[in-house]
Amino acid sequence: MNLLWREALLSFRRTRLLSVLSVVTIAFALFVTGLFGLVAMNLRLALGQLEERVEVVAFVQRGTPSQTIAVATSDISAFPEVREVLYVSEADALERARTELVEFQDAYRDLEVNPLPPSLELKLQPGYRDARSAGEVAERLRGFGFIEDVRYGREWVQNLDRLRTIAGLVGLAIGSAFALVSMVIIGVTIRMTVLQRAREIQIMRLVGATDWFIRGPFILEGAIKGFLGGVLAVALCGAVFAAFKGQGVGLGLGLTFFGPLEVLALLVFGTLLGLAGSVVSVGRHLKRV
Amino acid sequence: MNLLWREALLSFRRTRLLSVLSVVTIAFALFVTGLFGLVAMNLRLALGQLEERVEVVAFVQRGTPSQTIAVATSDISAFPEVREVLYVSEADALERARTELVEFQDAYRDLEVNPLPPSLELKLQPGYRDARSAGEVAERLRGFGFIEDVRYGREWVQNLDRLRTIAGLVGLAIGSAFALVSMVIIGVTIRMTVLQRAREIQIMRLVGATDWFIRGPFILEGAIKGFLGGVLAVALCGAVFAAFKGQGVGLGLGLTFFGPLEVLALLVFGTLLGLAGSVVSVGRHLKRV
Amino acid sequence: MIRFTKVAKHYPTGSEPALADVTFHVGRGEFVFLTGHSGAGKSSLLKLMYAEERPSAGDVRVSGFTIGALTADEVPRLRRRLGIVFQDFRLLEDRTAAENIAFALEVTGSRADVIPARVARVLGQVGLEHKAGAFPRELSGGEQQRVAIARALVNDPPVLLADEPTGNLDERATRGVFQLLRDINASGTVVLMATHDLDLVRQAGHRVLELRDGHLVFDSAADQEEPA
Amino acid sequence: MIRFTKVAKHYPTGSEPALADVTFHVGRGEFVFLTGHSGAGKSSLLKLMYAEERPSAGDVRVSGFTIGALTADEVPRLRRRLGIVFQDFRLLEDRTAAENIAFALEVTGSRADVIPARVARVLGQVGLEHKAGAFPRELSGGEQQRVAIARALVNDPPVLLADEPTGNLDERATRGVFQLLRDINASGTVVLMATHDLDLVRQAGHRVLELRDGHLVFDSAADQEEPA
Ligand SMILES: Nc1ncnc2c1ncn2[C@@H]1O[C@H](COP(=O)(O)OP(=O)(O)OP(=O)(O)O)[C@@H](O)[C@H]1O
Ligand SMILES: Nc1ncnc2c1ncn2[C@@H]1O[C@H](COP(=O)(O)OP(=O)(O)OP(=O)(O)O)[C@@H](O)[C@H]1O
Ligand SMILES: [Mg+2]
Ligand SMILES: [Mg+2]
Repeated sequence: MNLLWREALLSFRRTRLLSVLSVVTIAFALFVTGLFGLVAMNLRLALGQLEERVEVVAFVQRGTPSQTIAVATSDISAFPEVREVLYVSEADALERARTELVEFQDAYRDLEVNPLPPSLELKLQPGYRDARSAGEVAERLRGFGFIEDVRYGREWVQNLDRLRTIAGLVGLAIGSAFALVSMVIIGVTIRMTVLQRAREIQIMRLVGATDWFIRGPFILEGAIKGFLGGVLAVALCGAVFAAFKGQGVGLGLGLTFFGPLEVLALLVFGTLLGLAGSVVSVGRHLKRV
Repeated sequence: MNLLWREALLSFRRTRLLSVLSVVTIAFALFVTGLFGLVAMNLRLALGQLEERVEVVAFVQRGTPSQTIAVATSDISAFPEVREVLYVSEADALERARTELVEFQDAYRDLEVNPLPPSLELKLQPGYRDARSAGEVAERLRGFGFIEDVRYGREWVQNLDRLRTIAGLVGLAIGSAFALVSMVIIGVTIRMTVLQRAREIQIMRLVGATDWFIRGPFILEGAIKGFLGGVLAVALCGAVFAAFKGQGVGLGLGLTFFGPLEVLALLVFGTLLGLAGSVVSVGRHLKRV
Repeated sequence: MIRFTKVAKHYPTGSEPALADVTFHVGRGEFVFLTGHSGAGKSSLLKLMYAEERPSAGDVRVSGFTIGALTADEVPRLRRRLGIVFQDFRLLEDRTAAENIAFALEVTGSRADVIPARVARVLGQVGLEHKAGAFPRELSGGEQQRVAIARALVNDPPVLLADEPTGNLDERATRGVFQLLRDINASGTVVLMATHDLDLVRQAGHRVLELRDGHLVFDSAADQEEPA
Repeated sequence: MIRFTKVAKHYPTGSEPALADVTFHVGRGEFVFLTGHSGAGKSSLLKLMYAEERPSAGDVRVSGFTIGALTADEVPRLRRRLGIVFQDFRLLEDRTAAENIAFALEVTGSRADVIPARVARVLGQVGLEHKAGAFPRELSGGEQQRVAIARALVNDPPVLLADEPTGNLDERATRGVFQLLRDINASGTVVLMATHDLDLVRQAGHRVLELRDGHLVFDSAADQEEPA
């Protein structure tokens, strides 16, 4: 065991350049993966915020007694899809239009009759924020007599659906492309280490070293390099994140970094990558030396 | 000359694995750079489209004679900052509100008085699409007697300004980071080639080869590898672009690929990278062998 | 200990066979010289014994192992029972002389505390105590050769194969190394030594095997009774 | 052609100097043996001549070049005037025997059409026509050594330095190579040959330089008049 560690560290010391290259390569691969992870994570969070805005609006007939509305509101609140129901009176609607629709501020300022109807605004539960659920809720709302019309921004909800699908697909594509590239680079690096030491390995064999004796230090070394690569990758991600965070605040984007679990995952992933790469390529190459 | 090419190709054949790694590394670096270039290019085009939407809106007093407006329109058209002036009558404004503001369709349907004022909409010339120019134009418009109010979406324009700055900064940061990483990887790869051939180089020297004789094939080989890397990078960019283009169409994004000039630039850049890398590292390392 | 039966060796790129129809037997405690012109097949014969090459035909048995049928696991076990001096030394370039020798002990799982003493002993036997810390590139040709010899000896192997172990040594060093091999042989180790030094062969009076173009053309023990 | 004046060589990691106060002169057309025990400094002396190492003190002149003051440009020019047989052969591993020899010609800018004939000639001289297409790892020790010798000869160099060129050769091949070196010497080339083969040295009757622990302890031409 002691010997194994000594040999692994010796080999580090003796092929310093290649070792550094391996660590950098693994770090680079994990860094790219990590960056994508960060983007995906923040995209997911951002989508979550967008999704929260998926709502169904039911326009209420003018003059509906407030008690009817109150009863209906509690009925609607009981729908499994619905998280929250908000009653927006005529006055509220006008007020909101004045503040939110800047371009028409002047227009609304001078009105003598309020053209805006009162409405019920429904926010949906997390699992139901899609076009189908919103449609079903709208259908049920139309059953209430005092409800004039229901809108749920069909297009908006459908766009959101599509965005989510595309983000998923693109994410998957980029993620697997980079994973593949990482694996190739790591494999090549390790194979080159083995090649560079072909003579050494040959000599070890000639003096009676078993395959596992030769393999051990390589594998341990691979794992160490993978771990170091992971550490470096986390540091790089942190640095890039910090840089972007500064910019992002100006844009009003709230960016989030990895939690300890994600960091651990990255380190474990790096170690496994180094380990797997060295096991595979040492095994494959040793047969040929 | 003949000998030079033969030696360069020989060395390719004889260190096939390392050669492939070098090409792949250069390709990867250029690919990343190329991808960033594509994103930057498309971002610039998209920003161009956004910028076109920077406009100044002047609300016209009701009842202003159409002749006054016509004269003013031609005056305003002569402003150096202004590209286009569009008169939107009361009726046009209402029509537009009905189609564009879905949520308020019902509200506008029942109106008996038109609450919307007529307006002049100005599009600005490309060089003047920023907060300062828009502000100045707005100031001048306020000088016209029949203009009630001028809006130019100060925030919108300022946001665009900021977005452009940030895109530039982020682009610069990512671009130089990747350029650096590419250079490091290429340098390390070439240095490793030299290291791997240290014994060979030593022997060549011992039988009387001059430094340039030894250097020549390395440098030629570096250039060839760089060129091949460039070709591969363009192919990879093309593949990724094709994949995204399919997705992008669904999103309504019109994505654009490199023109022949950019492709040529990428190839030349690759060749130069390979050339520079080999010249520097062969030169540096030969001193030590 | 070593038995060759109608052994042939063809290299894939070679037109002539490197060995053809070689049959001989080396028993316990023997000291055997292997001679022959350059390219006669001496190194090929030794390579078969330590399983760097496999026979193309015939049967090679070394110390109980059948080389032609050796599994991957058995190769290291065979080699740990052999001490080998390679014609081209085969020293690990990034280890010092002492580390090269120690490595042969570590590989066989020797206890770490006995290693330094044993390394020092064999370095002394080949007269290189003062070069223990030198890397191969810092050693003269003869010094490298002696490190290779020391490495082969350090395990006290039952069989010692030495391929031209004195090619880079002066007369005195040659005599020293030869005396060392004889001492080891006297303590029971089988020694097989390929050499061009015919003076040495003639003076020593040990058994001689001579190869010519891959054929065993002379065995000074041919008329002796072969042990079972 | 070659003049050493009070030359010393200290390696950075060596405790003892490899060469100390070495002074001698080799004139046109001479054939000189360099002898001495293993580690005496023979290879170091030759390395100084072809500028692989620089002298720590004293003055080394070879064929008009002053080694201690050689610029980077002059090193290849010096080496093109020398044929060198290295103790460890130094063949390019990824080139065949013929390509290794041809390379020495290409380096000096020989015309491509004369190369094959000259390569074939020297391969014939060392008896390896049939191994022209073999890679070094496919050659026996002695065959590699002869390729190294052929490479040193192919340029018809004015000075030939051979470091232990017969260490891996049998008696007949040794005599062949030695005769080759004598023929070349007869045609005007200065030959300096480091060797342990004292039989050869005694029989040949050429000038002998003997090193011991880095000191020149014997020069069979010491009492002759030294040419200016
Ligand atoms: N790997 C190989 N591939 C092809 N031919 C080989 C290989 N190894 C050896 N040979 C050839 O086999 C023959 C015998 O080689 P071997 O090394 O056994 O000779 P040797 O008796 O040890 O010679 P030397 O005294 O010169 O070392 C030689 O002609 C050699 O060229
Ligand atoms: N690069 C080096 N660094 C340190 N010491 C060295 C180096 N090269 C040679 N030496 C030492 O210098 C001394 C002379 O070495 P050299 O190679 O000249 O001997 P040699 O006469 O050629 O011996 P051999 O006959 O064994 O080849 C030896 O003790 C050797 O260990
Ligand atoms: Mg041999
Ligand atoms: Mg020497």
